[in-house]
Amino acid sequence: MGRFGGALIMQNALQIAWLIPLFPLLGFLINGLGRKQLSKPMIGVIGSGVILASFVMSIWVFMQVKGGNTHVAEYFDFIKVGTLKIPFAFQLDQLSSLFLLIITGVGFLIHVYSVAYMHEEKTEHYGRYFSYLNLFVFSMLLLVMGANYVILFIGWEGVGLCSYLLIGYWFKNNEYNKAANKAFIMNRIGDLAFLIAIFWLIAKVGSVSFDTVFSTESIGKLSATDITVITILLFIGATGKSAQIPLYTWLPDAMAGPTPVSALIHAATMVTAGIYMIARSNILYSMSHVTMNIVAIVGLATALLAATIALKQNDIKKVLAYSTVSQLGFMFLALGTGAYVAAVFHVMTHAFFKALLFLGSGSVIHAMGGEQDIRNMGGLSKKLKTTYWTFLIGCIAIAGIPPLSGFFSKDAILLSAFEHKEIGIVLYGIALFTALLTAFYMFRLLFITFSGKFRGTHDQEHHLHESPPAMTIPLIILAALSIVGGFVGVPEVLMHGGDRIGEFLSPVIKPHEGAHVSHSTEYALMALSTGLVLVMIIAAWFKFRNYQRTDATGLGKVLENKWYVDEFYEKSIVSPLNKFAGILNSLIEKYVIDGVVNGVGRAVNYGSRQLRLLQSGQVGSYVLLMVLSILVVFVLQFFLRK
Amino acid sequence: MPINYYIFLSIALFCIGIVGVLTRRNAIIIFMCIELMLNAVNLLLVAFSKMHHATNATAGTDGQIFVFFIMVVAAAEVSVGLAIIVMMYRNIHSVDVNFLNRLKH
Amino acid sequence: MIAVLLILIPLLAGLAAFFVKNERTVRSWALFSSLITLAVSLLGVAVVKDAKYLAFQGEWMGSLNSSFSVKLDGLGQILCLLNAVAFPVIFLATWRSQYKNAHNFFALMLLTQAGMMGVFLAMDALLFYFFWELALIPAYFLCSQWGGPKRIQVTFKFFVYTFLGSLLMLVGLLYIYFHTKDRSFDISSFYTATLTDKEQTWLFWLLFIAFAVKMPIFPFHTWQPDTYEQAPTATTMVLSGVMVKMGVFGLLRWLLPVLPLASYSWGDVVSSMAVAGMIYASLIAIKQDDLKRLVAYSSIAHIGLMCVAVFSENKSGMQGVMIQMFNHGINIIGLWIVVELIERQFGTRKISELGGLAQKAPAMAILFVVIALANIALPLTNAFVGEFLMFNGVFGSVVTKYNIWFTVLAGLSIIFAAVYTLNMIRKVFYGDSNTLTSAAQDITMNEKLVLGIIVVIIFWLGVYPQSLLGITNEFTDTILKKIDVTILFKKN
Amino acid sequence: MNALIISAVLGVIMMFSGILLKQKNAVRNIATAGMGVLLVVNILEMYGMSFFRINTEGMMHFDRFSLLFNSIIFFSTFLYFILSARDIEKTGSYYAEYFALIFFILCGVVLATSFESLLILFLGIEIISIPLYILTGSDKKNLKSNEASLKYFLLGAFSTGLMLMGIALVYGATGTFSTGPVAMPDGKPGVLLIAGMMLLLFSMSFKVSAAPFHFWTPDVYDGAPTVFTSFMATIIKAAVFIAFIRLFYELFGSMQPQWQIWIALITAGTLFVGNITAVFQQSVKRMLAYSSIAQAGFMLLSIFAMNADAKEGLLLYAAAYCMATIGIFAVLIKMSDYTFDGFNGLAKRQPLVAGTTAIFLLSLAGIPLTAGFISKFYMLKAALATGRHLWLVIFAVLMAAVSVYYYFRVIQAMYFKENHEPKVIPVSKTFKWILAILAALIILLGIFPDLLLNWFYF
Amino acid sequence: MNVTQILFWFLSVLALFSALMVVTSKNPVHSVLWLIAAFFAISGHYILLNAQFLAIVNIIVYAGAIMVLFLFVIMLMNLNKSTEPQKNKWLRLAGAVAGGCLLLVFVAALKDSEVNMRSAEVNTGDIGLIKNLGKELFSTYVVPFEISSILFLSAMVGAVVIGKKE
Repeated sequence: MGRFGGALIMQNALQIAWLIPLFPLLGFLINGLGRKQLSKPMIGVIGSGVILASFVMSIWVFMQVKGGNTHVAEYFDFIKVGTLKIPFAFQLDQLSSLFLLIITGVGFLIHVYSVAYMHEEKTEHYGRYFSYLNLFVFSMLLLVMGANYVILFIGWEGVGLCSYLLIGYWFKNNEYNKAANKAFIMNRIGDLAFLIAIFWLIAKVGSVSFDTVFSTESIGKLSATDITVITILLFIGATGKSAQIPLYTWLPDAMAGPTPVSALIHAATMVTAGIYMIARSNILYSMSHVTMNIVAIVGLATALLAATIALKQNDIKKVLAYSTVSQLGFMFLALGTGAYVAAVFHVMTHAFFKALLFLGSGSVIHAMGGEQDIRNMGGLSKKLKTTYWTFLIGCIAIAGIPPLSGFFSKDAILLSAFEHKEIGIVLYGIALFTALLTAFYMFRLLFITFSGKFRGTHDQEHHLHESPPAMTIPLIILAALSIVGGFVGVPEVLMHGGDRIGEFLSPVIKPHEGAHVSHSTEYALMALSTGLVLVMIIAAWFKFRNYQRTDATGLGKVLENKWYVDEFYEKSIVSPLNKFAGILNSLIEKYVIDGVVNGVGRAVNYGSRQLRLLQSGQVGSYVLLMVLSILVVFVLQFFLRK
Repeated sequence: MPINYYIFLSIALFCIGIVGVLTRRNAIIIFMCIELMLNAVNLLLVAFSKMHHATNATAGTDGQIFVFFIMVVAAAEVSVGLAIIVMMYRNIHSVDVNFLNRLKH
Repeated sequence: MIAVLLILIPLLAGLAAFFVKNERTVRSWALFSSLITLAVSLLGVAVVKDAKYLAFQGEWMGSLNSSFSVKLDGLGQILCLLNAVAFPVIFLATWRSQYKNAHNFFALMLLTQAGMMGVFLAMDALLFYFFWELALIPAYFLCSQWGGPKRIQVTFKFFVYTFLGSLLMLVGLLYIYFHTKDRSFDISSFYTATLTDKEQTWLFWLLFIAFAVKMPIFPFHTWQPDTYEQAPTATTMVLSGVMVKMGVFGLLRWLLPVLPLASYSWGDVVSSMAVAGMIYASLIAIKQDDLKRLVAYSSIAHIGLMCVAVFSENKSGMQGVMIQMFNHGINIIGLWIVVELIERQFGTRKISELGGLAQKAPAMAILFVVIALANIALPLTNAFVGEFLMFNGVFGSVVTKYNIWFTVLAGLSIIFAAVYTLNMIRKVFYGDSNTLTSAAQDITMNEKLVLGIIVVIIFWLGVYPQSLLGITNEFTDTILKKIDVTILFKKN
Repeated sequence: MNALIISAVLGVIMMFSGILLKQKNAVRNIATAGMGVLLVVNILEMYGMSFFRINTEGMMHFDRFSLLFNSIIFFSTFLYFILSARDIEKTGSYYAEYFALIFFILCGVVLATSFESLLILFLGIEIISIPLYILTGSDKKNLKSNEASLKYFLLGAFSTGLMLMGIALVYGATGTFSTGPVAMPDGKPGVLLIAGMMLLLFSMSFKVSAAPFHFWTPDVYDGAPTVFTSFMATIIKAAVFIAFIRLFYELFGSMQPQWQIWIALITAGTLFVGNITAVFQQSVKRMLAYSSIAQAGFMLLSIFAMNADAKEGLLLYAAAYCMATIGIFAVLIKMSDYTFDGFNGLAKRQPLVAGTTAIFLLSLAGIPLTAGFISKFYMLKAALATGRHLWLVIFAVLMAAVSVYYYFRVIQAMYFKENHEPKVIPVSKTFKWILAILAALIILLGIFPDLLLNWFYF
Repeated sequence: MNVTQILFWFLSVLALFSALMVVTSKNPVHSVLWLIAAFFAISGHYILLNAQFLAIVNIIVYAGAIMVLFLFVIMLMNLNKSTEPQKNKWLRLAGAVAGGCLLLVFVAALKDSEVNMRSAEVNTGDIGLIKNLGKELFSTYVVPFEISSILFLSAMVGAVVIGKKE
């Protein structure tokens, strides 16, 4: 890469964009190999420093891209077989650069946060943690920078691996390891679909590079069915990574990992990979109406299901997890209704406030000495001021109260749902309902946790304290972002030219054409949603202001047990498969396959034992047998052979 | 005499010999039956030699010479065979072949 | 000349080793000679390009028109390289494991290597058969001499099974020999043999069974798990790392080009068997409690994929098989090494009795996890490239109507692979340590070194597979030309 | 002719040496030396140096094939003497006579390999058989030996009867005893001829112990003194095979359509009986008896095939089979008990002996790099070359796989099993060396069969 | 029906009958005697076929020497009374049936053989004369004649080795 070395002086960031993933990789190597030698602060500095470095690079790149010059950099041929050529190439355009910012930016904050959050860990585990985290960022960057599906897939599985490693970070705990396995395997199911989609593309188009695939002449090679199948397969892949029905159950379990990890991987970045991938292939998707509807419906269904479950969860992180699933559902709804921009926009805002909320919960857990059950909390607002306020901002943002970020993105999604040609009103209705549920359970969480009186043990109580600045500062920054983050996508009706993000992304995402509604309707919808949300919040306030623990019953119990989906999977898929494998192992293999082989051997032995009895030792019988055989041969030869 | 008569006669003798081998247990008698078989062959050979002689004046002698050799061999065989039988008799005081069943399977 | 050296060095070294009574010396001698072999093979692969150094043809059995002709072509290069890399690694890895009368052990190991080299290099059917057996005999003795308690019966089953297969193959080869234009065993005349469709069919099965037993393909696999379980681990490494490749190799060099029509018309049947085997083996692997058996079944699954890819008969699939043969060899040897280390330390291979090794032996844990992940074809590890290409080949195959089904069903085995591999990692390395493993020691320097080498290879080939794909590119083109169905059908 | 006369003379010499010389070594050395001489003169005759000008017109015909084959036989016998001569002396007090008989048998072998008239064939077979009856019974106190000899004698005489009847019928049909191709006036053979051919086929099958005429073999081989079993199972069997192949190639060659199918069936049957029955044997000696039947089955393929390959193949096979089997028997004789367990842990006590034995067994099993493989290979090749009855080839191959089963039981015993009461086996240095040389020869022949075959043509 | 034919039939019947008696008679000595009778019958056939030499040799060698040898042995083992215990009935039956079938098959097969038109001329021709045969024997067949000496040598040695008491 000599020519890139020279590029450092030359002022074009795009030429040296390969540095962006390289920094985290270096961080991973240093922290990973030197985790025994390096001191904790050292590790922390390296871990966060490399991310900061790539964040700076990303800003630089973003500026360049904003300046209008995008770039595809090919480095070497990853795979070159016959006509199939898969280069190791990065694509730097509006979409990827935006994601770069989110990943590195939020990632940096979370790294900083982790420095304090994880400080009790033993040094080498501390190093392990940061190396994993860096590796994750590396893979995530690969994912968004990759200029073709294969590189994307590499990142795709890479992040899956890191999430596996980080969920199982406390590997002594077997439950955590199980959760980790679950996450990886469920992702694998999706990945298989993804792979098949890639093969399909190769078979039909002969290439996997984005610019080739999306070019009109290769689109021409694809029949309508091809496109539908490919897009559906890709979407299945996305459901695995972005925790949609039916593959969402791993995400709540993934909360086994350290809280910052949940914030980074299972809220802000990795789980949005699916949205990124679909947004990236928006050209294909826009061409298959069927897939679009499937995406929309699945997304909405997920949003609703997760929201309902979130209503009754008592683990602070579980609530957030389900809310994440639900929010992701919203994003897919947006994708399905063609509002790719809205989806990406929501990815961004969601990254801000969900990261904020997770980190906040982390700070709470930190203060509570590892306690996660909100029923044992309450009245924390007095002790944890910063945490409380930032958390509150997060809640408002996610609930979608103007003018916080959540409002704009969610509003865009609701609007796009409303504008859906056939079933717009239905989609909108359910989406709105879900949004209201969101508001309700978020504030339930808030009130149960922070208001009322403390319900925990005594030593927990006097041990309560605000987290160190290393943790609070990121909270504050994220809170600020959650407040202002929305202004990059103000709808046209409120401010002319306010939809900056839309314009910015327009080169990669063609603005979606829906049945544009009149401004008045738009105002009405906004007002409606905002109003109802406020109602919900108040309801929550009255219900949970000073919460007393009560056991859930009826529907509540069902919800508390997450609609028994896990149990259903266990019963319907896992255990039958296990039984089947057992049968194969203990019956088929042993008695059929092996039995046949050994049977032949035994048959030979048996034949031997019988045949030797012919050797009776009697001369008479020998002669008799000889004569008889002579007789037979003569008869055959002379009378039966012609 | 038609040659077939001789063929049938000697075949008959031959088969009687075989039957003897099959039905008797006394080693000596079995051996005698084998001798009978040989003689059947001899008779057949002589008959054939005459038959061939009829068509071709130079042919035929070889058949009778062969018979001569068969007798020679038979004599040698008998000497050895009886020696073996006697040895057997010395050891187990019987010439019954059914007692020959130490070796089997 | 290089080709001959590749056979001669291990052969002579092995024979010499019989007479070295001192254990220490014989160890180093074996390592030394295998390193030389490695150097020579690297020479043959990377440096020497002139055909006249790579090929050799000597007079032998003139009355049969069979000559001692060996050649180092693309396929040969990649497999000889694997063979040459495998043995030093194995010797290093088992440096500390004890064998009674070691000189015989190492001698036989080297002889096995020589035999396999011969198989990969032979350009003459009879010679090929010779080496095919020559590789088998020492392996037989190794397993039944130094193996586990049930070794004798198990190994004998293995031997008879493969021997029967190879005898059938011999009949097939002879029959083809009689239908070559110039009554010769030379491979070129085999490629031009004139055989009717019917003849090809049963010849195909005669040959295929031999290779299927070797690979092994479901349902001919029963010898394999038992043998791997019973054999001394060093030998298991050889068997699973290199020797099973003989089966795939046989398909590529002696089956498809010689009997293209039958390969085309029976490809579907074979592929179905292989795919069924993949799922079957993966499911059974989930149920295994013995590390060796688990790895054995996973190996069956992987080989099955190679078989399917071979019968996809297209560039991507073929290249995938080529590179995967190498990768699978490296990865599975790595797995065995760790299994060996575990067994040597704790005296058990039972997954249920182990646990929590990661705390006590982090280095081992990390290296093993990397290798295991390579085994389940995670991107940026070597196996990913191979499996990607193979799946792609199967999917894009034009010789079968069921390509999509094969891809999907075979794809299931990827998921199952994740299941059993991760479960194994979880149960062996994660969790809390028990009485047995609480006293665990981490691995020593040279073991780190060996596993390190393997890991480096894994990542190198995972990031830059072209370095291998380049070698076999030409070969695959030629073989594909030979078996191009469209041309064949034009011919008759 | 050299060989015939010299061996007859040697036989007489041995008879007298028994009376004149008192110490056994002298006798043995004379016999061995004589054997060497016999080998040399025969090889000389191959190069056209015949010492005796005797007109054997129409009776015998010493061609390359028979001479080369005789050399193989003599060579094997030579090895046999070196390896097992001492054990011959152990069987009974008439050691000189035993040697004499062996030399007479060799005369018979010469006749059987180079006959040109059915009379000579008959005499040859008889000269082979009659002394064998004696040798089988030579361990006079041993009831098994007696029984074996009597069984052999009765059944042998019976088969001689069949053979003579066959000859007579053939004579009736053709009017001559010479083994020129039979004249068939109207294209196809008459019933007389066919019947005669059949009877000859049966009697020859009996002599080479092919199923279903094999019954005598296990009992006789088992009962006879092991040292003579070795001789019978190798040299005699091979010799009779040459007689067999000559008879059917030269006399009945034109009648192949009539007999090929029967030979095929007999071959299959022999392979089946030999291999399958051998599997369950407990005594190595008896196992080897059955294995000799199995090997005969493979040799029968050469008669089935009836082409040049088959002749070459039979030469190779005879050499390979004789060497390997003589070697194994030589080791077996030294063993104190003949069961498989007797071999347990031999590799520990006698590594060299065990190693060579392993090579012999591998050769018999037909593993590549041994002569056994290449000879089996030639047989299969010959059989395939006919293009008919391919099932037979497949079947033969399957049976070869079965044979691995019982041969490897010995190897397993020697190498992988422990012996609890290790008995020392007395073997001299020279014995070991001869074994090693024998093994080396087998390997050499296995890699370069042309060394032998070129002699056939050059 | 001339005298030769009568003789032929008589001798044939005699041969067959005495052969049957050999097989069936209980007492070994009787079997021997019947066998001798059979041999005489066969010798008669030889004479009928003008094979005087063979006829004489047959009587001298077989009836004279061999059979006497048999007789001696039987006497020596004093088997003269019918000591032979009965063989398994079925086995004997099977043997008899098998032999009979063989006879049938042979006859059926050979009844229209390639030579069935031809005949063996009786009481003419001189090839059977000792002069003629002698010439042949010592000219053409001298090699086998000499070889048969080897046979006798080995038989002699064998008889000694086996027969001699130690």
